[in-house]
Amino acid sequence: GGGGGTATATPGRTVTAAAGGTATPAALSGKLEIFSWWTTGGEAAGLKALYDLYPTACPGTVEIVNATVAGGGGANARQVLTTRMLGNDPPGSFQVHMGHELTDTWVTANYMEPLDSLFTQQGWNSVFPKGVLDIVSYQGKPYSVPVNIHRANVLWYNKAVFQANGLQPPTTFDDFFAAADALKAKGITPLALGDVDAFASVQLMETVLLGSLGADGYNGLWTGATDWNSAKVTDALNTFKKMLGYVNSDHSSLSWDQANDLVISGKAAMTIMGDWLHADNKAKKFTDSGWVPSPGTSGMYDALSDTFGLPKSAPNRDAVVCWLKVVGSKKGQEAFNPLKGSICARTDCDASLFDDYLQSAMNDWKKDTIVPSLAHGAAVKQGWLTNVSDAVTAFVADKNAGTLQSRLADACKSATVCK
Amino acid sequence: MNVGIRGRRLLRLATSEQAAAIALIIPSLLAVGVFVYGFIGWSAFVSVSRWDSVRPDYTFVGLDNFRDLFENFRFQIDIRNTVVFTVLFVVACLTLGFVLASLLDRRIVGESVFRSIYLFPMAVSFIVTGVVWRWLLAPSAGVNILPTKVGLRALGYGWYTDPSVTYVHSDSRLGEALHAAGLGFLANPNYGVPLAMISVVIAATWQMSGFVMVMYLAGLRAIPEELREAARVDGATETQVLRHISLPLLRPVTLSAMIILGHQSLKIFDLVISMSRRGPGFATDVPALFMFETTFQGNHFSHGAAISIVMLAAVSVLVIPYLYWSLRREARL
Amino acid sequence: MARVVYEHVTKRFGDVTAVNDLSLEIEDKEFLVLVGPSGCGKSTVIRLLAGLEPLTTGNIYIGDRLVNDLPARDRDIAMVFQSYALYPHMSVFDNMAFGLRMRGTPKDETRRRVLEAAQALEIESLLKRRPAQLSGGQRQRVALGRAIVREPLVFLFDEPLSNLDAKLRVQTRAELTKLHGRLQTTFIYVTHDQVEAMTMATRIAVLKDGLLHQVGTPEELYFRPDNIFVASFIGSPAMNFVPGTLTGTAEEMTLDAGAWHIALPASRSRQLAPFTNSEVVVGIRPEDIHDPDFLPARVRGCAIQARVDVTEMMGNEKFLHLVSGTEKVLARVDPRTRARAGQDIKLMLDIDHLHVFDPKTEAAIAKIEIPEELREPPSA
Amino acid sequence: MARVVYEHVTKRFGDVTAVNDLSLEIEDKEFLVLVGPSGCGKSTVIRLLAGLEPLTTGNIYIGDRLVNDLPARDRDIAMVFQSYALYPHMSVFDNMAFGLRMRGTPKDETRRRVLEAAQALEIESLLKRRPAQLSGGQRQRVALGRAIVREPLVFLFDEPLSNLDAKLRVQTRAELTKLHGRLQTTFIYVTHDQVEAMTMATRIAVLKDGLLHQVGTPEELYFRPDNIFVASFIGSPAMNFVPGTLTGTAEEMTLDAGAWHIALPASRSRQLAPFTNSEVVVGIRPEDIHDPDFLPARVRGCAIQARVDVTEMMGNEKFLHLVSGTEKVLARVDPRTRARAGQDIKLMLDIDHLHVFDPKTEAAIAKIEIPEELREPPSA
Amino acid sequence: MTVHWSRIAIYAVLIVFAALYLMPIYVLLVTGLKSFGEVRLDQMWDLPSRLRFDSFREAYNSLDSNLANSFKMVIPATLISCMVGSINGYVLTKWRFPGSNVVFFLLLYGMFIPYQSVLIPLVKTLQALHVYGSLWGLVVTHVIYGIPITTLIFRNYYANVPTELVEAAKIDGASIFGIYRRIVFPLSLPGFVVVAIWQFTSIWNDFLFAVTVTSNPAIQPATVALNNMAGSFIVEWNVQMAGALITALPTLVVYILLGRFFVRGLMAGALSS
Ligand SMILES: Nc1ncnc2c1ncn2[C@@H]1O[C@H](COP(=O)(O)OP(=O)(O)OP(=O)(O)O)[C@@H](O)[C@H]1O
Ligand SMILES: Nc1ncnc2c1ncn2[C@@H]1O[C@H](COP(=O)(O)OP(=O)(O)OP(=O)(O)O)[C@@H](O)[C@H]1O
Ligand SMILES: [Mg+2]
Ligand SMILES: [Mg+2]
Repeated sequence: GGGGGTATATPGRTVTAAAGGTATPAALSGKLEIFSWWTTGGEAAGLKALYDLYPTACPGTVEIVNATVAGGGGANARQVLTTRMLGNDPPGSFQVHMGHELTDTWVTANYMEPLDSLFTQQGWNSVFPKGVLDIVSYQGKPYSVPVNIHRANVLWYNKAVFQANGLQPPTTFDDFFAAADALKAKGITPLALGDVDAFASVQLMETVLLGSLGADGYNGLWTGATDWNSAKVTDALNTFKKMLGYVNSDHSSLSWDQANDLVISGKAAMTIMGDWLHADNKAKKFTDSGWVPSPGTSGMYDALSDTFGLPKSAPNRDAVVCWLKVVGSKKGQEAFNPLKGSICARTDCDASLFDDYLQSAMNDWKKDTIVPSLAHGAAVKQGWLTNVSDAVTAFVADKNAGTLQSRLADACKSATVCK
Repeated sequence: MNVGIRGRRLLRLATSEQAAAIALIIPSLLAVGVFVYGFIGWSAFVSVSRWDSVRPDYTFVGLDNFRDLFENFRFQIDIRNTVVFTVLFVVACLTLGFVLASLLDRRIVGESVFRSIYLFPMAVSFIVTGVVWRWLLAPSAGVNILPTKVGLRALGYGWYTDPSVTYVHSDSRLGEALHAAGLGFLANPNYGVPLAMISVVIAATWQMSGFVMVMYLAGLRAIPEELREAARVDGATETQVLRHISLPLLRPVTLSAMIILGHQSLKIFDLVISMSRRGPGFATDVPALFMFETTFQGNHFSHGAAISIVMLAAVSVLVIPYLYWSLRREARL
Repeated sequence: MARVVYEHVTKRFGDVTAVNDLSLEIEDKEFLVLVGPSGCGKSTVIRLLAGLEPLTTGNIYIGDRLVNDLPARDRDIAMVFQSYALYPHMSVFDNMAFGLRMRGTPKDETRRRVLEAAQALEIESLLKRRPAQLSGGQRQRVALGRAIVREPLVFLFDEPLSNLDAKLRVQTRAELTKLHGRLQTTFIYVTHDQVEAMTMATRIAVLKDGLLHQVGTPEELYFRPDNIFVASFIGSPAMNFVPGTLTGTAEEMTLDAGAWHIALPASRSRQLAPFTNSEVVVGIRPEDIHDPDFLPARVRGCAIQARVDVTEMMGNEKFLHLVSGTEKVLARVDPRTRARAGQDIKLMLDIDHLHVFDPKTEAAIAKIEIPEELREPPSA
Repeated sequence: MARVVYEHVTKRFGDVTAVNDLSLEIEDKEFLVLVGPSGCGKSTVIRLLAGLEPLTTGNIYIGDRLVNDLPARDRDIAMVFQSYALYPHMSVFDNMAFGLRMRGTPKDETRRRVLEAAQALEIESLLKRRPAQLSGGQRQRVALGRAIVREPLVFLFDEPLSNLDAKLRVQTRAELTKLHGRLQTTFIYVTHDQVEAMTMATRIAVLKDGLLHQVGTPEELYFRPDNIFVASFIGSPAMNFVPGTLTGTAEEMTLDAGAWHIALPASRSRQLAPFTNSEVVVGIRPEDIHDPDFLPARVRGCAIQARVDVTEMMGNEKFLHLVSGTEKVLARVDPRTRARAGQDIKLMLDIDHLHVFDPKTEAAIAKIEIPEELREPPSA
Repeated sequence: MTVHWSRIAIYAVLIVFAALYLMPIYVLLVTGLKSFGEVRLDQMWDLPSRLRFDSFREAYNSLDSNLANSFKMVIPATLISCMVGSINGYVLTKWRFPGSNVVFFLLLYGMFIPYQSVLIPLVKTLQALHVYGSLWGLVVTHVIYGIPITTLIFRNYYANVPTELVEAAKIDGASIFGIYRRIVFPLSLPGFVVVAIWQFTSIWNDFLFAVTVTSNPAIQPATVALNNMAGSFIVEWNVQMAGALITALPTLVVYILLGRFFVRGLMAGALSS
């Protein structure tokens, strides 16, 4: 039989290593496996920059194994990670989104070591914003080290197209629809969407929910404080529905970056996407891009963050702990983020290292209300997210807002948050 | 069961060379026993448990997971999709494979070249197939713009992005007839054909029809030429020969091909993942993908296991009668 | 209802010439049997007629119609294959009805004709079965039936009996002969079994390596073969051949063949005189070598010596495998013979049945007469 | 060098009893031929001996050794298969050497024995070829050679000649007989062809439906068959059977069979007297029905009337397919007969060769004598 | 010779279909030869402005060690698969025992399980066998999940090898192993070709097991590396397509070289039950 039931056993080989607790500055050796889905472009370059820092920060002969699995927006990676964790073969450290993707999946299931002593030792409790510390913590203890922050609620537009049509970037839904109608009349696709990966439409809905309900209302959705069946949610979903009336017809065949191509080429005017799109623009040498918070979300920062944690039975624990130090360090974050196209999770990074967009994001990061992203696992646990994502996928095709609302309400119920 | 008699028979065998024969096959049996039946058992076990996070939880919950599953709208769509895909894919492959084989069987110059061309897609992985056809059937590119190369208007097909489902509408003539016949429930998108699926069928057919063609070709070559000659002397035209002689005699090949294709289509995963994913409104979603996401994205392990058990049951319904039939037929010969 | 004419017909498969310049006229209502060893082109000859292979050169006529380019389905012939080629997925009835259906015969008539044929062949009770459920003999009848219902111009048979056991073969042979008498249609029948040829044919055509060697009645071929090949092919067990020399003159020729020294009687001497002092090949059929104790009265014998190598009892006759000098010779004698393996014995050759051939051309140089009793009136 | 004994041997395949309680002793150096129709269990009998099938019940001995559980490779037998079963990927030499190699025979000796056997079979020139490059007859010889080199205790043959053409078959038959004489080993030979059985066997065993029907010398089976099946199976063309009634007493019995009314001579009347007023089946071989014009001197004939249906000329004899009353009867007469198809003629039955059977048990109730001339001394 | 229109029509149909079947390869090739800037969906049919093999070079550079890994895994896995299937087929046809049909059925049924559902127990089992995370783990996995199809093919193939050969060898004194080694194995070439092609292709193309069993990029097979060339960020389609072609090359070569034998093997009975 396929013997389960032994998954909780802690393999003996890690016991001695665990005795070290906080790092003893002995020379490190062996292999250190870092698991992520960063395989190409800026993110791979950023990761490599972190690897390059490692030997100086952690003297020894550690060989870093760059275990990456791309594809499906991290879906493949998640499968491999899950299989390995369940098989008691965790990597040294792995990339995981802050929030429920970390806590509900791994922490509550008792797979992770708390990092409170490391945070204290490194003084990180003061350099990370409170909002972030809250999101990476479970029952008061932090469980992973955030390396970057992305913002999900950004509306990107083609400046030339807007100028040519005498339009202003919209900040409210009314502005948005007015502009959209104008563009549509000109034969320009108002809003580019590429949701071959379901997260894109979920993320679009999340920005609409945020813009309609406000930060508190939005946060309440994930705690049960906001009623999914309320009229406000109905309104928000209808807005979402209306918005979908302005997207390109082939959206389900495109990835988000292919959707961005439409904006770059001027066939479409806007797209609502996370700020990793900025790096895509840079790579495609598109400079005529403007950005504003998505409609109704000014002053709100819909955040997601990639973090690294310490699995309980991680091999070569000392090397992993040192890796986490690199990840959380100012040097590390300053090396990583400009390449990756994200801002530091730390608040003390040198702004001059970053480009104009990122600098503006850093500003917002300091003053805005931070809310967790739904689509990227920060707001809810994965089971819930899957149900939401299924409901949205169906909605994008059938446009039945009523069904969507009841399914979203059901999803909340089956996650045992709502009654 | 008469285990005693069996056991004694086996004991007697053990004295002969048969023992060596059985010993030779035991490693395979053990391996399959663990890797197939053990794992199926494990899945079955999980499918009736409460395991709903990454931490195993084997609390028995009966058939709750299955009930949840059959109430799940996505699973209902998936069942429809699988049926549609299987039917279209099998029919397309069989038709195309047979047509190509019967053409190639007519003493064609360059037969081996044609044969290689039709067969080679099988060498390509489903993933690559998916990527290429995702391009070829992209609404704003690929096949749609091919006519523009000769000065015609571009086609407007949505291919795999088309969310529409063709089904019998309740207010149509046929729909009313169905209602009248008490089959009104059939006039529902749940019993329709998602158009996007056709694109996936095209890609899959591209990949597998060559293989079917080769099977048919081998089958045609195995039909004694004399039968066809007899039919010709009897006054049959070439088409009649094909229709009345070759086709009926290829039934075993057809059945084998149907099983191979059928089980592939029930398990289809890579192609959909790399081509259209779940498609617009799950128009190209399939159970394997649903199971994969449920298990590894949603961490609903018990639900995932339940899906795989249902899939396995569906395959078994298809396959066990076939295996039984072919083993029986063999015994008769 | 049809004469069949082959006019300088040649068929090549790549380098192989399967049929070589064949000219042959087959009269209406004839039962022509094509014989020859395996691979000689027999099947090809009738397959050309059936339209299953295209001609390389030459012409074929059925009746008065040139059929060179006519597809098989329009030639109005029926063919019985060696393997029977029954459609395995159809019932016996459907097998027999297939040809009629393809020709759009009305249902009623199809039914009537199939039933009629089935009755004639005594296979009515099998009509619902599949070929796999039939015995060899039954299959053979169904194949026959399938041909008969069509009422074609010409029937072609490609070794239809070779898959039957000995007993059935004897029986079916007689039935085919009767069938031919009843249907009054042209039969062209291929076999490599000379017994079938001898027993059924009105005329036999002997083929070898694509070449027609002789055409004639069974008696002509048996008693007056044109050459060594025909002589050896017709008759079973086969004729013995011994190389020898002719000497002497006119009335008094002598034949020296190995250990044999044969003084020829006047009648044969006269016939062979022109070849005196030539090398020849002597042919003698096993049934023309007799045990002196059981010499039939009509036979003019000539004594030879031989050693018995093996004897084979056949019930009503006995085969003696003999060694005479360096030659191996088979004799077919009265079963009561006292000859035993290992003995040296005396045997009598039937001097009127000695065949003489030219060793180079292999052609007969002296044919014997067909015994008077066997010369049947032409339309017996 | 080995006797073979079957002791109450039964073999079942599921529901089918292929061999039914067979007891049979085969003496050392015998040439035993097993005959019977297809599916009667002949092959199974020798496959049991070869160890290719396990027994269901009973015992088999080779020499004095009980071999029931001995694997095939330890039984020291050789077998020639109908399909020859030559290893297609090995040269002729390797085919022949395989058995010796498997038994670890030294290289030199293997080579010597293969060459010897090849020489004896005249296939030395083929040793390097693959089976696919051989003709049917050559393959047959190689299969034989493969058996011979092994010098086994017993040779088994499963229809080894059935894939050869008629001419080769006659020739190989004689060679097998000689081979048996030379090797002085036990031969067990399976065939469904009674001619092979008659010509080669020292004894014949007739099987039907898994049951042994009769064992005896060829003459015994031909002249004194135990029952209708053996009578019909041995001899070709097969014996004619006509149902009839015996009447009369002691010296003056009469046999009424269909249109025949036969007064039996005293010798036979005495023999049949106990069965007066019984239904019987009369058997008469085709060669025992004569044209009165060519009646051999030794034959005591008895006249009957019949209509000639079909005649078949066989060269040195003629088959007459007759209808006498309602019975179909075949006669094998002198070729000079004047009988023609359609005529009513008179024929003579050899009254000393009438076989009489019980219609219920099918057993012979009056056997005829083997003609004195054919009774060979036991060790001829 | 007269021109037969029907023959011309047949060739026309065959050629049209050939073109359709080659269309995707054309796209792969053309895109692979383009530069990144030229790769646009709406220009996919156009030929590259000039021939450049940069993408191929780049793809090859990032794939070469993985291609080697693939070979290191596929070749032993295919060979072992062939042997296992061959032995199973041999036993199940030539040494049948009571229940051998049931055994065959049990082996065959494994073909039908959805592999996604066995990943978790698979990893645990491979760990217990101490082959998890290595190419040998993949070899073991592929060999075992290949047992159904290889056994099926060989069983069908051997059903057409005359049993008399085996019997003759038995009588000639060969043992079960001797018969296999000297008689059956040398006659198995067509079966081996079919199985080898089948297994080579499916093992080579496998992604799911590869990514699950091997996590160290140094030992991952090419399919995983190819997948990793498409990050979550920008997809360089030209390189991606070039990589896809390079990755597909070995299987294409196998098909083109052995395609003839494949058909012959199928005709010899493999896969026709
Ligand atoms: N389709 C073909 N292609 C190539 N060669 C052929 C073909 N058909 C027949 N032949 C060759 O033509 C010659 C005559 O063949 P054919 O079948 O007519 O002989 P046959 O007398 O009927 O022999 P058999 O008694 O074996 O049936 C042979 O050498 C054969 O190999
Ligand atoms: N392996 C088997 N499984 C089942 N039945 C078998 C098997 N072998 C033989 N039989 C059956 O046993 C009976 C005897 O078969 P066997 O092969 O001995 O006959 P045979 O006399 O050799 O026939 P033939 O002349 O056709 O070779 C037949 O009814 C046959 O169907
Ligand atoms: Mg022929
Ligand atoms: Mg047999």
